[in-house]
This record gives sequence, structure tokens and C-alpha cells, in this order.
Amino acid sequence: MPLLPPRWRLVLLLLLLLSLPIAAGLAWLLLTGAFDRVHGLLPVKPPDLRNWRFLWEAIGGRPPAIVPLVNSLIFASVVAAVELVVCSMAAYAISRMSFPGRRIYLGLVLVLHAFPAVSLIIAIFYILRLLGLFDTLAGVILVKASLELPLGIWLMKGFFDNLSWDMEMAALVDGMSRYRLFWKIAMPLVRPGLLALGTFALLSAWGEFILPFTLIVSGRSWTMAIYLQTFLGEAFTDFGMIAAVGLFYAMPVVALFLLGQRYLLNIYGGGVKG
Amino acid sequence: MRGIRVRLEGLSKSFGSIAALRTLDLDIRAGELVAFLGPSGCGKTTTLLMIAGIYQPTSGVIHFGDRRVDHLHPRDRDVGMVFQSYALYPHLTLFENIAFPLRLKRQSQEEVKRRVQQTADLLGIGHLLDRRPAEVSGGQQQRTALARALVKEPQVLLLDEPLSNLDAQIRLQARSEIRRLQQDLGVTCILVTHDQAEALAMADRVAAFSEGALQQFATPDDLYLRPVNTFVAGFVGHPPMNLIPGTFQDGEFSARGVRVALPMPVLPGSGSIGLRPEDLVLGGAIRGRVLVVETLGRQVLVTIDLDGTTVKMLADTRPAIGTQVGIGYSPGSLHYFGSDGRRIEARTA
Amino acid sequence: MIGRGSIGGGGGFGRGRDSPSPSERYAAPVVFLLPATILIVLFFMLPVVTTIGLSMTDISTLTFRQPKWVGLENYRDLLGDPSVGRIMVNTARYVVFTLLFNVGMGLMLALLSTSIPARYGNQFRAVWLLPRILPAVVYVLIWQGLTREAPFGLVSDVTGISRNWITAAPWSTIILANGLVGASFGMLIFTSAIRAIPQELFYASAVDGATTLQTMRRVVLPLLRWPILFVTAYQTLSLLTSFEYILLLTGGGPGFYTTTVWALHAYNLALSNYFGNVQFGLGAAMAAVLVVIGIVVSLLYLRVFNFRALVSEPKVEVN
Amino acid sequence: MKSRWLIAAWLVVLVAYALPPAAAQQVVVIKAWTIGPDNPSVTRFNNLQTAAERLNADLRREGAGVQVKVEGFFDTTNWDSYLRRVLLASQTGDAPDIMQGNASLAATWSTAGFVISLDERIPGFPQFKDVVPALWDAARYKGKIWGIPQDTEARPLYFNKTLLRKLGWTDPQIAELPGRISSGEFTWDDVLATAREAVQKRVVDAGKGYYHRPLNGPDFVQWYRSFGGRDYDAASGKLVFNKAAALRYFQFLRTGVEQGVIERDRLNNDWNRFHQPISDGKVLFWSGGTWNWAEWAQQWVNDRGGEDYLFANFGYAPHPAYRKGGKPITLSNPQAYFVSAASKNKDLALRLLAYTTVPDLDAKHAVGSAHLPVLRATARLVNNRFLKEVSYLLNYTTFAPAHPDLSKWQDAVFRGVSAVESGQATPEQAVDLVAGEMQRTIRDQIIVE
Repeated sequence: MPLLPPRWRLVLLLLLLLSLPIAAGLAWLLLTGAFDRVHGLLPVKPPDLRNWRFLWEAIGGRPPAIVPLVNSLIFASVVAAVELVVCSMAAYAISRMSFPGRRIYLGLVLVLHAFPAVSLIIAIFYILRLLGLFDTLAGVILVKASLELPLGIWLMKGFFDNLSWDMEMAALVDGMSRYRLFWKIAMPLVRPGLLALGTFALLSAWGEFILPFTLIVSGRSWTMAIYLQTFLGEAFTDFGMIAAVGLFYAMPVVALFLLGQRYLLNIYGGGVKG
Repeated sequence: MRGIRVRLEGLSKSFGSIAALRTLDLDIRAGELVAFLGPSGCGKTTTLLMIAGIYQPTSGVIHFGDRRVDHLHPRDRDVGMVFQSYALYPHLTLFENIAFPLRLKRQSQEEVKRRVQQTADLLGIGHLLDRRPAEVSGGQQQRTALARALVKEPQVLLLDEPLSNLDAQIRLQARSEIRRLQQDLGVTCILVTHDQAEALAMADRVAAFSEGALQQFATPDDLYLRPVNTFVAGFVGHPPMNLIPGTFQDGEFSARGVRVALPMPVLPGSGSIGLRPEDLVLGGAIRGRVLVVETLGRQVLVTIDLDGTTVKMLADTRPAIGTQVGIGYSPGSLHYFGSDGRRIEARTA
Repeated sequence: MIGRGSIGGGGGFGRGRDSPSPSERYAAPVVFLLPATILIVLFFMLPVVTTIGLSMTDISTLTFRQPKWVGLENYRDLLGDPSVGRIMVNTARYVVFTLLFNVGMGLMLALLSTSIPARYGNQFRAVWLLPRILPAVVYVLIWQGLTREAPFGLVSDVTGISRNWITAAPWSTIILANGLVGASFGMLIFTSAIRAIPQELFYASAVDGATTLQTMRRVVLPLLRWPILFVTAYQTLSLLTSFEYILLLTGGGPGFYTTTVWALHAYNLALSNYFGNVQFGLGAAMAAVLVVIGIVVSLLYLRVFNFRALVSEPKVEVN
Repeated sequence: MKSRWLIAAWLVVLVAYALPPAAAQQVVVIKAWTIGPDNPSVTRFNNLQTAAERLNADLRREGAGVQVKVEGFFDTTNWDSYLRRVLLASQTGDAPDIMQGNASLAATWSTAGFVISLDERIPGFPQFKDVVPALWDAARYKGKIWGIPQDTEARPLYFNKTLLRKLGWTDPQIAELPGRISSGEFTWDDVLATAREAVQKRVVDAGKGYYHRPLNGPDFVQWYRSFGGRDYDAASGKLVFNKAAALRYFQFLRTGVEQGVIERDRLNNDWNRFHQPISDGKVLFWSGGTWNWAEWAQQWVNDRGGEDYLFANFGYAPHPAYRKGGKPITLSNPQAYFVSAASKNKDLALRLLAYTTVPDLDAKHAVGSAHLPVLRATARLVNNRFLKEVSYLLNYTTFAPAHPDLSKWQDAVFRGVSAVESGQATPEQAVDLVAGEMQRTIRDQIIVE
């Protein structure tokens, strides 16, 4: 840590100023969701619970809010689970195992990050159709988890790289197979990495918009992103209710973020660097 | 628990184009404690890991007794190993750490409990078993690692620098403890170390490595008294042996300020002689000037300039710096090395 | 590169007949890599091949059932389309300016937040992570709310000019909206890089009489060269292929491709047309171009970042 | 011994599967996808459900052993995503039984093979006999009918009477404006001049003299036509682009922007920014649709008196001609229900549509969403001032040409409009741009004249 400059309180002030837009945005969302009418950040009409009526009634042919909420919960948690298992396994192999083509595999994973995956969506449609997974939550889950493999594998590789080799050798000498070693020794020891990736995956899947928007067509599987977008796409935008829906949608991630913040910093703060 | 013979034949290992170990043949007797000694990067740990089964040999064969093991998974080799960092599982208690190999063998709960307690008691950590590694001292961690290696009663015990992370005091104690334990159990033991004192003190025989090759495999006495080459001569013994480069000619060895008659015929050419500091005495025929005097406790280490050649010697008295002194030695304490660094055996009848 | 990865793969000499076969030796890595490999093949490899295949057909809403092979016609059409030039310029503008904002703001935030007591610094970094973690649709909703005409929009209130600021200043909006999200990435990486600088260096420069600013300029910034390069390279690739916020903010408008970038145009061509008549073939051709650019750029930066150093050999050779 | 038992067990299972469940009510799910995207048009979906109830009653009476259940959704997002869903679903064979869309989609969807022609089935249902014949034509392509008309509408030029009054117009003057437009006396140039005067006199803010829709859509055909363009050559069956008419249209837009009558970012993709100022009474002229009336009344000015406020403030007329004495115009873009090729219950689906095409449901939709009814009987049934007053617009109405490449034509013209309005191209450049794009994308199906 650098030394504090003598007038660090001025720096604090500067940071406060820089952060004002973010604060204003959040304030807007909270106020608009709470009050009947808001001009700028000034409520001009009293608080209004009607903005939240989507909670207890289905609005204009949409399903009740609980449906997209549950779908999003399923979507995000399954994506996170798939990502954790698949990425850890692959990262463990890349980081800790000896096999031909190891470097190429890792290089490939890195290059994949550059693929405009979302632009490949029409081709992905064909693949899903082939698999019989088009228009299902399961299909979108697989796609979403796959698109985040490069980051996840790379991140987990960084965590596995830091494990002690002695420990791994000891376990082998003690009579473990690599499979059991992975589950019993390596996975518990990369818990910070799993928490980081898990938090990240949950947040990212929770916010995902384009994939379900494009790949789910029948309206069977609404997610929160789509639910909110249907309010925004309308000719008549009831900002009060939309802000309430937005808050409803954002609150779980903010809570998760507050819980998982420490772990999340691992990702951006170093994990990606490898 | 009984040890087993370990035989390495033509063992070699390279990483890509880098040879970590050149061809190695080694025959370790059952129940013997052998130390692999050498500076870092000499190939000793590579060899150990091949014996453990962590590395695959590039070529060569490893036998445990009559059993060829070089293609076997570590778990099928029946070895125990202690790592430099101890490699304890931080998320498990000491008990679970020690029980780990037994659990993998699916032993019954009572059996596991009995043997863990027995081994832990043997090592004096029986009262700490419900703690985690981070909650005990370094010495206790080391014992735990040892207990984990021993609990499955292996035929071969591999120790990779097991003492290097300990305080100097505990280290001496641990040395003799390990040695006693190994002898009581009769397990074949291979100890990797870069500390020559440790190797000499503990081992039945020492294998000295340098630059990926075995230099000498001998008892500690042999290693000290008859180093096969300048590397071993310089590496074993503290303070290290004085190695004086010079020329062999006409029955004598000459270097700047030094002239020694040879007790045996040597082909003319360059070479060197070796003299251990402890074999030199003050008050001999060779004249030199005192450069540095370092106190080592009861004795002092004196650095003397012999007209361009520096030698170090141990003395009981403390000469003044800058004074002229004479030094002497017994002819039997001289070591001769040819231009290739190999020992030339003095045949003193 | 391959040679080192294949230790023991071929060299069977010196081993007895009971040496493990490759299928035994590599069973474990295969098992571990299988799930990831399946997903990568299904959702990266096959789509790329399919996309390139589709880009050589005339597939569209009308010909979805029986697409016709047209060779490179779509690519020729792209070259012949006068708007493609504009879209390329837009893409460059989007990437460059957002990048400048991201890296500059990230750097500034990292420097500032590390030069105040850590308990405040951590809070500011958390605040700046919020835009990133908010779902995109909610984030854009906030932007739409703040930029409405008076009396609703805060920006109109503050500036006293009642405009819809998203359409009045589409580029500034897009760059700011993306930038507020993107800055946190650089911020966190730079922060950890700054923290990794030994305390002694700061003591030394203080003893040498450097002011805070001088320390920043002469000590910290030079040490951040690699992280800056890394963030720049990483975000260039991300930005090249991202369009979600633009889609939600301006949809590529207002007006004539005003804010349409390459990836968004590919998406619009392939999947989003008011009248439902989409041209997958043309969209696929655009996507294919992005794929090629992405691969080339990422290979370049693998080289710059010394990929070999990232992959140390495993110390265990049993699987 | 054992194997004989096994075989017997298998036989039982097989027989159980092969036999139809005796007398059980079979429920057939009819999937239907509908879209507004305006909220009031939700009757496009609800009417299907109501019709299903009636159909089920009849089915029970007939003892058919079948009941229908309507599933699906009413989309309020936008046409892009709705049509993408239809497309992708049709591609996977997951298409719903009934899809609602613009009647002009008949060309596209039939060419793509998504929908079936209904000519053979329609005569079986008396309900369809009363449908306005012109609407059948709108759903016709290559001589076949592909869709059942759902509603129609007109797209008037609205004006704000209060603002005209502020500008010094007298009430009689205002009242006779629609007539002057219909007779060809009041032209686009007059619209522009009036709006310009309003801006100069600060009756309206800059850019709010004339509003048109904020995004791509069918209306651009209408405006292009009102400037004398033709888009279809009946003889060759090809699309046509008339450069002179397009230039007139683009010059009109350019002049409007330059004179401060039209916003340069009018194409801002956001309907809110269209409806809000209009319903706040800040816009002088605007092009809209009849259905907007329902949106305004229910969603925008509900707290200011609803429809009464609208009648007091807003007037409507057809879109003017570009020269004196020309013929005014409006566009109808009827909606239709299509039966998908993938449907396993095509007959039942069409029967459901027949039950939907009845006067009371037609009227319910027309009144609720300010669309015009499709049945002649409904017109007599409905007693609604707005619908009555705008129905004369149908005299001036035109339909979009039936051509599968129409959307490319429309996309190109839209591109030209956006380039001109935003000032990124001169009207001349924009015309060339449009012509170039059409030649590139429509190839041999376009005549540029």
C-alpha cells in the first residue's frame, strides 16, 4: 500500500464526486420505485405501493412475477453449478496434469475468449435444435455456461496453480487416485476460487439478457431479464412500476454481491491474470 | 514393518531437452538409511520423486525387492514420504491427516484409530490429534508428516529435506529421533538433503549428486576420508577442504607458494591437491601470511596467504593478522586429484 | 510448445512390457477435460464452423428451409455496402473511446482509492463494482430514467436543457454507460498491482523527497505498465464483440447507423428485423469476420504476454 | 415358464397402449402467439380464449370428445423479437398452431413455408362470409389466402386543435381542415408551412411541428406514396422504387429538420418520446394510427379526462397529397391470424378462428383497441364516436404490396429517411443510397425508376 498523501481527505472528496453518477442512478431507481411520480430525484407525489402491484397480479398477459423469479433462480444456480464443476475439472487437468497438447488446450481456451460468441448465436440455434434443446431453459443454461468457460477455466487454473505440489505428491504417495485427490484435496483447497467463480457466475447468469431473449421463444421460460424487458419495450412506459420491477430484479444480486464481494475481488484482482 | 531392497538401474530423467538426471545405478540394501546429498538442482529430488512414482523415468528401471515398480502408480508402491513443506492437508485435523492413507485403504474405523494413536504416540503428538496443522508448531507438523508416512507401515520411507524447515535446535533432536525410529522399524529409508552434516550424521551410506549425476555412493567415513573427486571433496566437510590447483611434475606437485612431494607416481600435468582445514597445524614448514581470523567457538578459522594461494585452517591459538606463520600437515592427510578432478589414490605402504 | 507437453508420450524405450498404455496414462486428463471439451466443441467450435458455412449461403427468413450455396457473395455484398465503412468507423470509435475511458478511469480510481485509508478505498471500489453486477436491463433502465426530458430526467434538470440525452448525445451516453461498467475491471487489476508494489519503494521515494504526485508518476505508473497493457488488450477483445448495452440503449440509432457497431449489425442482420425478414447469411459473414479478427488479436496478445511463461510444467507425472 | 409370463405381461402393456382411452375427454392444446405491441390490443389473444369457451360448448354438444385449450401469449415487446420467435419456432417445428401478424406477412411466411393456405377450408365456415372483401385481398399472395383478417385500421394525420387555435385559427377553420386535406387543397407543403409558423411563433417547441413514428414500420410506404411514389408493378410482380417521389419525400423531411419543424433525432426508437409530448399537447401535427387513440385514452391522458380530452384537443385527417389537387392517402396494415404449417390440429385451429371472427368479439377488440372491425356486421353494431368518425378514412386507404422482399424495400427506405433526417446524407445522396441498397439486396425483384 502506498503512503497516504498529506491531504487524503481531498482525494476522498474527489472520489465522492466521481462516484456521484452511480449514486444518482441508484437513488433514482430506489425513489422511482417507491414514489408515484419522481422528477429528477425529487418525488413530487407521495409514496405509492401500486408500483409493486406486479408482485400480486399478473400484468397484461405476463406471468406472475414469481415465475420469472423462480426461473431466473434456477437458471443462475444451475449455470453456476455447471460452470463450477466443468471449469474446475478442466482447470485442474490443465494446471496439474501431464498430457500431450496441454499448452495447446490452454491457448485455445484463451483464444475462445475473443470469440464473438453472441454473434454466433444463429449457429448456436442450429446446434440447440440438433440437440433438441432449443426453446428450453436447459439449452440456454448450457450455452451460457459454455460461453463463460474460458474465463472460468482460466481463473480456476490460477487457483490450482497456487496449490502446493508437495501436498498433491503426498496424497499420491498416500495412495490417492487423481480423481479422489481432485474432490477430496484440491477442491476444498481452492474454495476461495470456487466462491469467486460461483459468485461471478451467479451474477453474470442473473443479469444475462440476450441469450434467453433470443433462444427462448415460446414464453414458457420467462427469466427476470425478459420480464423486465417486456415492460421496457412497451409504447407506454410506466417508469414507477418498471423501476420497482428493476429493483425486484436487482435486489438479489446486490445482496449476493455484498455477501460475495470479498471473493469476487479475487477474480478481477488477480485471478484473471493467472 | 521390514525394509526392502531398492534397486535403480540405468535410471535417467529429462525435462524436454534438459537432463535432470543422467544414467543412475544404485543398490540400496534393505533396512538401510541412504542420504541423497547435493546442492539444489543436482537431481537428488528428481530421483526421489521417481522412486515415489510422482515422476516417470525417461529410461531405466526401479525395483523394490523383486518387484519392478517404475510403471506403478504411487499408491501401488508401498512407500511413505515426508515432504519439505510437510504437505499436511490444511482442512483436516492431525488425526485425519495421519489417518488419510489408512482411510484410502478402507481400513476399519477401529483399526484406523488404533494405528493413528499408536503412531502419533510413538512420535509424541498423540495429544494434539484434534488440532489442525495451522494450530501446531513446526516441529509438531513435521512429526505429523512423519506419522502420516509411517502409519501405513511402508517398505520404503522417503524423506525430502524433512528437517530444513525446523529451528536449528529441534533439528538436531529430530535427526536422532528419525534415525532411531528408522532403525527400530527397520524400514528402508532414503533421505534427500543438501546439508552434508545431516547426511553424514544420519545415513548408513551417502549418495552424493552433482549436476544430474551420482558422484559417489559410500559410507560417511569413506565419503569424508576418500572423496572420489574434487566435487565431493569440496562439498563434504565443514569448513570445506582446501583445493589447491597446480601441476604434477617430476614426482612433486607445485602451485604458487606450495610444493609437495608425491608419494606415488603421477602422470605429469595439471591437477590439484586437497587438504582439510582440520588436518593443518600451525608451526610447519610452509610459510604464509595471516589474512583473516574468524572465531568458531573453541577453535579459530585462519585464512593464510601462501604467496598467492589462499588456504584455510583450524587452529587452537589465534595468530595476529598480518603476521608470518608456518603451517604443517601429515602426509597421510593429503588428497590428490587429477586434471579431470578424479581422486588419485595415494599408495602409502 | 507441443514437445514439452508430451513428455513420456512417445518414448517407450527402457520400459518393460508392463508399461501402462497411453489409454491408461491419459485416462484421467481425458475424463477431467471431457465436459469442458464437449461444451467447447458444441458451443464454440461447431458454431464457428456453422457460421462460416452459413456465411457462404443465402440463408434468410425466406430461404431458411432450402438455403443456396452462394460462395463469397455475402462478403462481396459487405464490401459493396457503403454503410459498412461507417460501421467500421463506429466500431473503432466505440472501442477506442470506451477503452480510453475504461483504462483512464480505472487507473484514476485505483490510484485515488489506494491513496486514502483502506476502509474508505474498499467502499469506493465496491460502489464502482455495482454497475457491473447490476443486470444489464436494469442498468440501462436507470440510464433511460436519468436521461429523459424535463421534468423527469435528472440530466435535463441539472443542465437546464430539456432533451432526451440518449438521442441528443448518443455516443457520449454509450461510452459513459459502457465506461462506468468497464472501469471497475481496470480499477481492480490496477489496485492489486499497486498493492503488490513493495512498501519500501514508497518509503524510499518519500525519503528521496518526492511528492505524492511525483511518486505516482515516477514510481507507480511505470510499474503498472504491464497491467495497463493487459487490461487494454483484454478489454479491446471484449469490446469488439460486445453490443448488449448499445442494443438496449440506442438500438444502433438514432438515425442512420449512428451508433451501430460491427457486432450489433451482425446481430441485427441475423436476428432482429422489424419485418421479421432477417438475413442470416449476411449476418454470419459479419460474425465470421469478427471471429477472424478476434483470433488474430488474441494470438497476438498471447504472444505479447509470453504465453509460455503462464504454463509451467506440472510436477506430477502420474494421472 | 417364466418367459411365457413375461410375454403375456408385455402383451398386456402393448394392448393398453394401443387402445384409445374410452370416452375420456381429449384436450387439444391450441397454441397461439399474438402481439400488440400496444397494450389495448390484448383482445387479439383474449378473444381466442373466449372463442375457445364457445367452441368447447359446441364440441360438447356435438359429443366430439374433444376440448380445446388455448395457450400462448400476447407480446408487448416489439415486432423484431416477436417475428424472430415465430421464425425460430417455425424452423424447429415448434411453431404454435396460430400466429398473428401483419396480413402482408402472407408473402413472406408462405414463401418461407411457415403457414398454410386457407382457401379450401374457409368456405366451410359461415362466419368468414361477412369479412370486408378488401381485407381478404390484403392476406392474399400468389392468388391464395393465407390469413384470417383480425382487424384493420387507418393511419391518420393527427393535429392538435388547441395549438392551431393558439396560432390564430378559428374553430370553423379547424373543423374544415380534414375536408381541405381530403380534397387535396391542403398539402404536405401547407403542413410544413403551418408547423413552421407555429415554431416561429413559439406555439410549439423546435422540432415539435411534425412527429412521425420513432422506428421502422409499415408507415413509410404510405408517406412515400403520398409523395407520388409507387412501390409495386402489378404487370411484372416486382417491387418498384421511384427516385423522383423518394426525393420529394426526403426533401420534405430535410426541409422540416432544417426549419426546426422535425427533430433530427426523431427516429429514436422510443415510443414514449412519441406519445408523451403528443399527449401533453406539445406537438402540432403527427402521423399515427387509429389504435393510438385507445392507448392515449387509456394510458396517457386517463387522468385528464380520457377520450373527452382527446376529442377536445385532437383532430384527424388522411395524410395529404404533395401537390394541390392530389389524392390524400392512408395505409391500412390489417392484422391476420395465420395457421402454421407445423400445426397438428389445423382444422380445429381454423374452427377456433371462425369462432373468433364474430361480431361481438370483433367489436370488443375494435372498441377496446381503437382498431377498425373486420366484419361488416360489426360496423352496424358498434356505437363508438371515434370509430365512426375515422371509418371514412378507409375510403383513402391502401395496402402494402404483397411481395416477399417487401421488408427489404421498407428497410432501405427507412435507412434513407434516417440518413436524411439525421443530416448524414443529402436527399439526393439518400435516394442513391436507398436505390443502391435495394439493388444489392432485392436484386432482380426491384425496378428502380
